[in-house]
Amino acid sequence: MVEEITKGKLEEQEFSINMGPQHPSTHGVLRMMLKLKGETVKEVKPQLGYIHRGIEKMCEKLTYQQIIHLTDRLDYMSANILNEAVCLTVEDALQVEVPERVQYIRTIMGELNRIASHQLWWCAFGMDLGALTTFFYGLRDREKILDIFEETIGARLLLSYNVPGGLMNDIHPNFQKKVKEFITYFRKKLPEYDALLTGNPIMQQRTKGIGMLTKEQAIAYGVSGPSGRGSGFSCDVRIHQPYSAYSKADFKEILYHEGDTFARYKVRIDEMWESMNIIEQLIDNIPEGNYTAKMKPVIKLPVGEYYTRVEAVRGEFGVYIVSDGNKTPYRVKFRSPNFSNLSALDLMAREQKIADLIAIGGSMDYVIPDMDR
Amino acid sequence: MRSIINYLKEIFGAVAALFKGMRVTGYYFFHPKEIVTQQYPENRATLTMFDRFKGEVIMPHNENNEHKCTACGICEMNCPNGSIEIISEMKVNEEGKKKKVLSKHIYHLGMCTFCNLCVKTCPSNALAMGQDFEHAVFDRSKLNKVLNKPGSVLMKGTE
Amino acid sequence: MEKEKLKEIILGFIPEAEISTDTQFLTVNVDKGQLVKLATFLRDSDEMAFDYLFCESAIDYPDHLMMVYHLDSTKHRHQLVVKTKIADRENPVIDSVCPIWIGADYHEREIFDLFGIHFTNHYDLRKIFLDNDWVGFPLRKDYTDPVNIVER
Amino acid sequence: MEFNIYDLTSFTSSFDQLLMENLSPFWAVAIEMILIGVAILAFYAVVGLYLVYAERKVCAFMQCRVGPNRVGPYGFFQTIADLIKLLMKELIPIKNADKLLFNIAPYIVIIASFMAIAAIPFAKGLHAIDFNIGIFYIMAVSSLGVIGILIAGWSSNNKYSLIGAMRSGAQIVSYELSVGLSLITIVILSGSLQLSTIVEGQRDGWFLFTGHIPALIAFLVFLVAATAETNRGPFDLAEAESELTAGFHTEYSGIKFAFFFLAEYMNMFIVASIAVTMFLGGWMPFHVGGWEAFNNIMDYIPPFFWYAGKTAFIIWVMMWFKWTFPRLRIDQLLTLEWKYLLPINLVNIIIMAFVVLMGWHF
Repeated sequence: MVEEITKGKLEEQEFSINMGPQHPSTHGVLRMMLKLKGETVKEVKPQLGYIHRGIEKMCEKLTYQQIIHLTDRLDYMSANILNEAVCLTVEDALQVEVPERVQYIRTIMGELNRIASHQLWWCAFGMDLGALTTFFYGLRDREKILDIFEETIGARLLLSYNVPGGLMNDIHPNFQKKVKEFITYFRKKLPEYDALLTGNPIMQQRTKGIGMLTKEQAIAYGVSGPSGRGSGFSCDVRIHQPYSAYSKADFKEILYHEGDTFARYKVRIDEMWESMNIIEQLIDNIPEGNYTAKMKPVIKLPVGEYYTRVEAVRGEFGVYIVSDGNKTPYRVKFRSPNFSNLSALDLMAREQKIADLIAIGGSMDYVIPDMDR
Repeated sequence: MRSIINYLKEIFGAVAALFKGMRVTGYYFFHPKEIVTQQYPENRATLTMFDRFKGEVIMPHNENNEHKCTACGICEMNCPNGSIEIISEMKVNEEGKKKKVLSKHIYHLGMCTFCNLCVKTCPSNALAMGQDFEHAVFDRSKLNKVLNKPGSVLMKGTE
Repeated sequence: MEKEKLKEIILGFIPEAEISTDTQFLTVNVDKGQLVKLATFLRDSDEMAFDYLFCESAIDYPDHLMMVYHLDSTKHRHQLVVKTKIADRENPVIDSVCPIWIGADYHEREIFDLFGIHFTNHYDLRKIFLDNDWVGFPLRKDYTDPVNIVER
Repeated sequence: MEFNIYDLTSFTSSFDQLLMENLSPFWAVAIEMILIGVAILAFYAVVGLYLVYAERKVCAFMQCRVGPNRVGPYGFFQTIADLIKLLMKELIPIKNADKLLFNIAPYIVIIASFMAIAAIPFAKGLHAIDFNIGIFYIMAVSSLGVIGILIAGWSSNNKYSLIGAMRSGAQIVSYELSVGLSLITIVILSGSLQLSTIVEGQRDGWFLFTGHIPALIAFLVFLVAATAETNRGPFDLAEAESELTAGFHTEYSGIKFAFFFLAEYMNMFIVASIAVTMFLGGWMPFHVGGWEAFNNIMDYIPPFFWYAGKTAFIIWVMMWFKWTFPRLRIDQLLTLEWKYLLPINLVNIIIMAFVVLMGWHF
């Protein structure tokens, strides 16, 4: 050994390290095999499958109404939007016209869900950077949304509120009042987020210029949602292919062109403002009417293939249903945004420090069940 | 010289921004009224869940110990997880007709995902969602519940 | 771009492609030998510019496997579905589109894992979800697992 | 101005004389050492435990929470319960770990912080050893702890631990410089390395105020560097929970972990004490020149309370840092030291030397 050192034979070596599946900042059971040289990350190999439940296989045995509750368990942070995606697919296939009231409520619920998810992302992102207080402020504000959900839907996280043709039940009489209260409350609290984290020079140094992803790379890797929009990839399905009541609201797509961690951060913060705008425009105009369209108790889709794209919180979510005319689908494929987003992690994290890898992972906002399905 | 000024500016800007963040946490430190923690086991008496809260599936009974379940099995069919089992028997009623009568409505709470489909699809509104959320037990078998109370019968007029 | 016009251009490039326009997206059925050729054309030609592969899936039919590629163009905002049949269910092999759309990487690994379709030219074809010693391909219709799958 | 009412010198010296008269010098010193050792040990345990409690309460209030409130009134005995739990926990032996180093590391860390406490003047006369190079001694001893951290990281046979330990090494080596230089600024002002002299020199005004701007800058730099040196707050890279799970003490359990934990809080206490002694007048009451009545009232508060109050304030500020800021990255940490704190410090020393030379301080 000593001779080797003195002769200079002992070269610097890369060493590999396992991050996860039990690690505080992999946000679940993601395992990353890292190759490090000192503190510098040379390679990231994500290993998936720790909560692979075979949801696509399970869906082949369930009726369309029953699939809904499984989509909750994909990206649990945007459960409502995922439910909506399946419902839209079924409604498209059957060519059912859902009442306008349903469309409005679905959109509002979806946007509330988006805010709630971004709040949790903000907490977790702060934690990833080491600012532990953010976690509690974010959760405190998220609680208000969860209370709104609980009052109307009865669940807080796994909502299962949409059913093919409409909604599980009508909104609670207090719903509109509470949503408006929440928006006035959160408009006051959101600047606090900026004061605590966004403006912090340590945070800015940690995120600016870190984890670069160009627009071309984002498109090639299929990185969509806020992560893609941070790179200037205009991929908001709500704008390009409006569904539900998004065409009735006036809002803009948040685009940042830097492509670094800070840009992705800013996109999400701005999206919270924009989501509040959408809700404010719609909340007073919910039309009267039925909360569900007339549907047969047994839903059989005509033979064919149906694809729906919606904008889930973390990116574009797609439902691909192949039907053979039975009451259960022949094949269901969920295009989950996180799965595609994860594939770009290796590209972004190379030649960065370990701490940056955590920041990048936080800014991509991974939800592991969504990847594993 | 300019670089020195920029250097100093940078430092003062950073310190000012840091202080802005400290003001937020400092504010909450001196305002204990902003505390949002719920003292859970202590506030049991005042803690009420929302009416629609999906805590568990229950079968409401009226004061005469009657329920509305006709043992049709639709909830069992609609449950995606197989958490409902219905055991029924054929009985002859007063009019001399043979009829399906519920003997046991077994509900596996441990398998339930609270998707609300059983409540929604029940043709006679026999099921409802209860607001109880304290389900922890020491033995898994205790999560298997029989929803109809012993001795209960079908409510008159329910088909 | 209109479906008809897209159809014309694709037929001009690969005359034997079957194209149906009455579906949600324009659907192109090509032979698996021509897939990479078509894909390269779709990505690189200025009129098509399909640079965003947003979904890649496989379907198991009783007598064949089907690969489905959902494409989007961020330039023209039109969509296209490319389908390829793999007749051999025992030993399915198809060319990878990973060199064309790098985002296909994980999707193809997933399909390799769950359908057993082998992709040539894929740079890192490993199982993604299941253990390395897992037997069978769970998303195929003939997959049986008496332990983990409970039929009702 | 006289404030002999709380002077403990006469008490301690008479006790010393009593022992000296009745016993041989060897035994007298031995008994004194044992008594002081026991006193410091008890003090250490109590302060360490209650700093943990204080931290948990402070962070809870900053985060809109209640904090520990189950064990005793306001959760006052929570940390004692925790200590009992840690004492009873299994010490997990690590496979392929270097047994000797692995076991010795927590002791090195905790001994280093013990030794530093001996030289801190808590009140007039309440001072275990009054070295003539007191500040130098504290600096030297308190930086020994990093050896323990390095050993812990190395011997754990865990890559996360190793990274954490190496980070800690780099960090403390650089920040030691800033701590030293900012203290030297005050040494220039006071003209002494002896802690009792330094405190005595602040009788008419704390150095933070008498030393003009250079003292203020030195104080701020010291605060930042001291936070870094204790591996706390935004500088907790050695532990870096979100990156390295727990850094250098990942593999430690039970009481060995408690040693690291306690040492961290005691180090915080020690640096706060140094800051108080050097900048805020130690146990000296707050005096305003000319306000006799006010000064007299201030004198009636015992010096130990002055000392404890000021230390608590500094500790609270450090906690405030920790619960507000995100963590720095290792290269930024070193940039902050070498590009910002060190040049500022060097310029500051020159300014201070000039101020003292010209006699511009109060």
